[in-house]
Amino acid sequence: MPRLAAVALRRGSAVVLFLAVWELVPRFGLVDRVFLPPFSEVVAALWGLVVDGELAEHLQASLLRSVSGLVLAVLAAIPLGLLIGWYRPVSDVLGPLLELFRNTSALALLPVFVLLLGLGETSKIALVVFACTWPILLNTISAVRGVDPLLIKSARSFGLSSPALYWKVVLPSSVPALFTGVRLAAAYSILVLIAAELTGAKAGLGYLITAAQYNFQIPQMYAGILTISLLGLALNQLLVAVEHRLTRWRTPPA
Amino acid sequence: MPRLAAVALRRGSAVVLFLAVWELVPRFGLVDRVFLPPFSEVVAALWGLVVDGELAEHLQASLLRSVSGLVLAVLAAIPLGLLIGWYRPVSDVLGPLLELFRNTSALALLPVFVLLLGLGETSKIALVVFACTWPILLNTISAVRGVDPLLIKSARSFGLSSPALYWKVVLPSSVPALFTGVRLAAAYSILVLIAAELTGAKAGLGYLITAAQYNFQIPQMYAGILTISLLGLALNQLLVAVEHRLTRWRTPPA
Amino acid sequence: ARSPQPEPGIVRYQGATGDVTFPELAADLGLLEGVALQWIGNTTSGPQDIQAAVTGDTDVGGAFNGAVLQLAAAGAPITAVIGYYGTDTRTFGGYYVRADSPVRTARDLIGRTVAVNTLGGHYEAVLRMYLTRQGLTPAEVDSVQLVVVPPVAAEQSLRSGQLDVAVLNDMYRDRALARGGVRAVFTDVEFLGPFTAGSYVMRDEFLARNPDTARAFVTGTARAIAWAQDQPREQVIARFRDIIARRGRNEDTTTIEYFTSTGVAGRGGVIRPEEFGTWASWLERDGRLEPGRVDPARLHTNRFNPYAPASPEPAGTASVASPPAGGGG
Amino acid sequence: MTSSITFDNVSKSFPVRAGNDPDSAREVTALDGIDLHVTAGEFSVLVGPSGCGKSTLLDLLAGLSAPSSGTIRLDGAPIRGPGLDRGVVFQQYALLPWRSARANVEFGLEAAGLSRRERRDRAEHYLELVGLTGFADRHPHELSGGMKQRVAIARSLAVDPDVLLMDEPFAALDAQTRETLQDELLRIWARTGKTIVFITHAIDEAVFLGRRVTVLTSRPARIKQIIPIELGPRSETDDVRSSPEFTHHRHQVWAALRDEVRRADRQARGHDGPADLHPATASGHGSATTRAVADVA
Amino acid sequence: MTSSITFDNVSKSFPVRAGNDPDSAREVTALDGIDLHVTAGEFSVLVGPSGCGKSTLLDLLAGLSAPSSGTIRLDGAPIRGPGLDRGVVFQQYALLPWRSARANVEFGLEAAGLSRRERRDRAEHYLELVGLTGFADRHPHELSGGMKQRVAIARSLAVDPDVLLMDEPFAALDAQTRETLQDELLRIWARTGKTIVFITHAIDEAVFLGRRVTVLTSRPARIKQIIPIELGPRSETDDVRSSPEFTHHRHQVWAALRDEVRRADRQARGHDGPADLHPATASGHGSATTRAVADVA
Ligand SMILES: Nc1ncnc2c1ncn2[C@@H]1O[C@H](COP(=O)(O)OP(=O)(O)OP(=O)(O)O)[C@@H](O)[C@H]1O
Ligand SMILES: Nc1ncnc2c1ncn2[C@@H]1O[C@H](COP(=O)(O)OP(=O)(O)OP(=O)(O)O)[C@@H](O)[C@H]1O
Ligand SMILES: [Mg+2]
Ligand SMILES: [Mg+2]
Repeated sequence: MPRLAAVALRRGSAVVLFLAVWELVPRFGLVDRVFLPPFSEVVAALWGLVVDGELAEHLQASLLRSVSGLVLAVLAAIPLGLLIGWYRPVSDVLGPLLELFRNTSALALLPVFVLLLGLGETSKIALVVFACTWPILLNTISAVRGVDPLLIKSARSFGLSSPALYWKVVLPSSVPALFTGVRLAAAYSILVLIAAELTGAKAGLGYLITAAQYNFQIPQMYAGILTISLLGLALNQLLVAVEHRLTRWRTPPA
Repeated sequence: MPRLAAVALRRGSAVVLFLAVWELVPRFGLVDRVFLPPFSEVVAALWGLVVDGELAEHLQASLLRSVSGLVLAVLAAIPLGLLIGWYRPVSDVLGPLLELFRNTSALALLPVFVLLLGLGETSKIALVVFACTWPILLNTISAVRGVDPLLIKSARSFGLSSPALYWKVVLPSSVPALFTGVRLAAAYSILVLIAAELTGAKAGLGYLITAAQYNFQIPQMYAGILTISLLGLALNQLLVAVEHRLTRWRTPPA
Repeated sequence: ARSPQPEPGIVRYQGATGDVTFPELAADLGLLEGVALQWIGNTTSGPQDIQAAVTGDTDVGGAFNGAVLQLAAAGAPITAVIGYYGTDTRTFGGYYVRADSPVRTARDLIGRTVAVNTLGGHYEAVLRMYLTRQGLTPAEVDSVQLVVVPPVAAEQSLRSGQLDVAVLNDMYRDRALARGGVRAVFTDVEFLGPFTAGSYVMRDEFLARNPDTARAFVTGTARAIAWAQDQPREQVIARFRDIIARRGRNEDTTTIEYFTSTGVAGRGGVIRPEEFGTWASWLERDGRLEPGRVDPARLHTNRFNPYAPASPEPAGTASVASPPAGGGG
Repeated sequence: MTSSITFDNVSKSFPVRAGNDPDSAREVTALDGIDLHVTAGEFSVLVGPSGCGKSTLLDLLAGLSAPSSGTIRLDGAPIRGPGLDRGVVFQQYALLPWRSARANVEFGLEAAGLSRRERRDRAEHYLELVGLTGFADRHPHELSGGMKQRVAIARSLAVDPDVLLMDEPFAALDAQTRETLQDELLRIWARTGKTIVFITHAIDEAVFLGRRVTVLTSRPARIKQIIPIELGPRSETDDVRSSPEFTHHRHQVWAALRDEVRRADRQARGHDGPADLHPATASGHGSATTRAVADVA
Repeated sequence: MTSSITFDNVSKSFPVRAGNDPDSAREVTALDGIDLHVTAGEFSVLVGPSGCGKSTLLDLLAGLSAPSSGTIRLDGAPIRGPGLDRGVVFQQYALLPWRSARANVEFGLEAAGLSRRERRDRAEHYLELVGLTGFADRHPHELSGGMKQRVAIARSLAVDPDVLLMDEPFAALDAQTRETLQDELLRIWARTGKTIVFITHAIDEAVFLGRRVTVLTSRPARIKQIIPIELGPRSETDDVRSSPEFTHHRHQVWAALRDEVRRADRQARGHDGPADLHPATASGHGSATTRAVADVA
């Protein structure tokens, strides 16, 4: 156990150091305390938000948008990617269009989504879906293309039907690359959500940050930012865990 | 030549179809023309912006921010990543902190950058640098870790000094993975730039879009969005070309 | 024209953080008979707010009248129903510079950076009009750069030298002046006199289908404006503070303490034709409005406003009778 | 059951695109007029220089591609596609990395439509046959090369094919493991009596395993010589490979192959022609995969 | 110049961490009390079962790691680290994929501090020596396995080492290419007179190449037997491998190795012990790289 504690300490030391710097720099007046309050004040503000239930409300609103957008993108992009990846002519034709969409900044489209879909949840979730779709789609396509041709040859030699081949060889082979896309998408979902929540929202972490900023409640603003970081971290860790479960065969047991 | 034209046609067909739909859907009144003008009107607006030099001005402002941010991030993150990747204890200690930063949405930090660095170019470029740093840093670290140990062993067997080993083996080996990071970063640079240009900007494509939106010049807004897509596409193609030049050894000549 | 179906009696709107809008005040005073307000979020921009009304996210939105004209010119079917903000000697916005700034006249503003709260809004239009009237050429006017800066950050940015000029109004102005070291180049009220600058607009389609709701909404809002125009300042602030506390949106009440007046020129927010006409002719001259594209007279109506001189006739004729408010300059 | 195989004047060419010009499509002939008969239950070995067309021949036999001309018959019936009457074992194992050894063996049985229960029993049985009892739950990455190839052999045997097709199955293994597996393969052949077509580069392996060794010419592959091998029973304890008969047959095959290897070498070095496509495309595969990931991220 | 090598009671162990518990650190002994002498100019071959410690021995000789006890001397002087007096050729070529064949050969010369001009001349010369004139500008992916290994050999020879250390250099090649390269290696050895330490699994290769074949025991590697080979001159046109002397030596090595291979097999299968770490870590490497990319993107 003491060894484990030592490992935890070593691994956490940089984070602790960073937080210490954050605490001390404003205290020693190296930056304006008004604009960068010490970490302890931010924690206090965070605690306040937790206690009065406000944080839970914003977190829930954001999480709902980001997760439902991500899930919709996964549901749409993975099957589509599997299809496009498999039929080369399809991907040849669609390729340039996908490239164009992929390179279209989701945030630039925010006004369009608002104009066409309104200010409500629809446009926010649609924005998340848009941002999440491309990394998933393109990683899925390349995952399918990257399936070891020998595995396919071998499966065909057993007389497997095309759907069975797809289900038993192509899909499981693609899982790792596909997860890369999903994790990338998860990061995007949070990134664009913040922007989407700047307008027309009455709850959400993006809203919290903007509202706190406009009300000059700077510690609350930092508390919101911290929450978003932790949310992103948690979402990523969750996906890593799921990925490890699904791809345990890739890693040696030890 | 006719064959080449056929290929171009096939590859472009999806894009052409998409633009045709864009042209016709508002013309047939399937969506409100005010909010989604036909493509031709957008092109006309774009042309107007080109002719009066306005587009060039915005493009230049955005490009300057995004490219300088990207370049700064590359200059900072690649050497740092090479270092961290090489010294495992360093990366063990820094890992958790880097994870935290990587999962902190750059847009959530926008107000912080504005508060601490002001409204000018500094905060905008800093935001781009922040967003670009993590993908480059993390890809560089994993690139260094992924260097074939046999190559290192072989180089050491020739008695190469550590700096020479680094320069001649580790760095060239890392180029492909490193470029993955740079291309990801380029996409981020444009994404966050749009958000950064919403406040405190007097030029830039993000500014153009917002200004057009708030002045209800909807075709101009779409023209701005289109320009951003094309900018993203061009930046990506450029990096792909550079990458191909640098990693020509990976691809068969034909 | 009575709609065949019963009206739902709901009006969706966007609020402003730390502020109480007149419809909200009306609801609180119990003046919105049979109308329920539905808050869908906050906005920091008039143009964005009226755009939301057009896209159907809200049923009412308020913005600077010039923005209303431009949105209408873009083809949006809307009508302004009541004025809701403006300037007077107590409520106004100024274009502030640091005390040691060389900027003193319009000419000094050439090539300078000016911070506004939103693009396409009141202060942008007033500034351009001011510069033009002071004899600057269109190119010189264009050389003045507008920057969107959240009001909270504007003063700080001005003091730290990142901006040449910051537009400050109400609370932000008072706070900055209290700290000293800034001075106004000009203010909108000096330049244009007291006038109502912005209106609430509703979609024509909404007005056609929900005439009773619209009437009740406008009537209640008009009465709330009149109430605020009549009551002593402390009374209004107390009421605002109370509303903010009760609605539990976790807002800061500092802003509200700086309330001085409604700024609305016409009693109960009655719209005068020149409040649109002035801007229409100015925007046409500035090349931002196609001449004849919108008829400013048809763009607004006072027909739902109980304070309008009694007349069921089209809005234009109704308002001709009202005395000019000394705006227009 | 077991089957005879007949190649009747079989040829196979591939279209090859040289350079970027789409008009310059050419053809590479891999097989040219192959006539070959493998009797039921025979252990037949094919040797030939690198890139001559051996894998192409096996693909045709497996039904994974169709000949450009000629016919291949299995017990008199022309081959129309892949089928469970033939099992293929590849050099690179081709195991599904996410499945355990058992589940890999069950893989072919799923296509055959067996019940869960039957699949499991059969898998156990064939894993035992290849000497992997107790390794059923390991994943490929937890197995050595030799073990992986055993799993692949068990998988092919499990569907009880009439013919076993093996494309350099032991080439990636080290010398000792290879010899062990050769012994085991002979033992399995003796027990099951399958018809086996076995491709190899290694002369020793060909002589040790085959009852007949067919030597192919360099590309396009034609049949150069068919060498019957008479060694008597191979036993594990004896060093058959050091016997004079072995040495004799070894020399026979060596001599037949020598000129072809030289010719293939000249082909490969002489001009920047099709033969050189080989290494480029082979190593190109790995990098293409890597690149795909990069393209997307 | 050429050098003699002396192993004096050399042992090497590695710390191994079993499972997640950091307290359970154990040791794996790879080499145990090796005493060996290689005379200057000798072609010495080492054979031993898989995982017995051959590569470990070569690493010590190359100076890439240090023995746990005992000393290794090169011409009497203890080895202190890597040096240009020894050249290493690995099974997997270890060429820098972004450099042309010429630039790869120049690689070692850069450490030696030669001028640009000299490097180029030397590279040309050694590429010619290994029969790759005209291939200098190709990149590794454009070369076949055999060509790649020739480049690697040229690279090691170019720095003109006293000793050439080769770790299963031909194991990844097909049988014919392997035999060709064996012939060439003997030719080069004859021309340069280097001391060569050559590791292999393949008995034929050991007998064909070595003037002495040292058989190692299964892990921990000890010296089991040293077999002198007397075959007379090998010629390319003759099939030496089919000669009775060859067969005799082949059998000698086979017999010495047989028991060790069996023992190693038992080690590997018997318990989930260290021997099984081998395949896991081997295949683990590739996936770790892939994962790293995924972690980041
Ligand atoms: N699908 C294909 N398209 C084009 N050419 C092909 C194709 N498959 C094989 N070839 C060519 O046909 C020839 C024979 O290939 P094949 O793989 O059958 O040779 P091989 O004898 O199995 O070689 P090796 O010994 O390397 O396994 C080669 O020149 C190869 O380049
Ligand atoms: N760095 C290391 N750390 C721990 N154990 C090691 C290390 N290197 C080698 N070993 C162990 O030492 C033993 C001998 O390894 P070595 O690579 O020398 O064997 P080898 O004879 O070259 O095997 P092969 O025939 O597979 O090439 C193996 O059990 C291996 O697991
Ligand atoms: Mg083959
Ligand atoms: Mg080894």
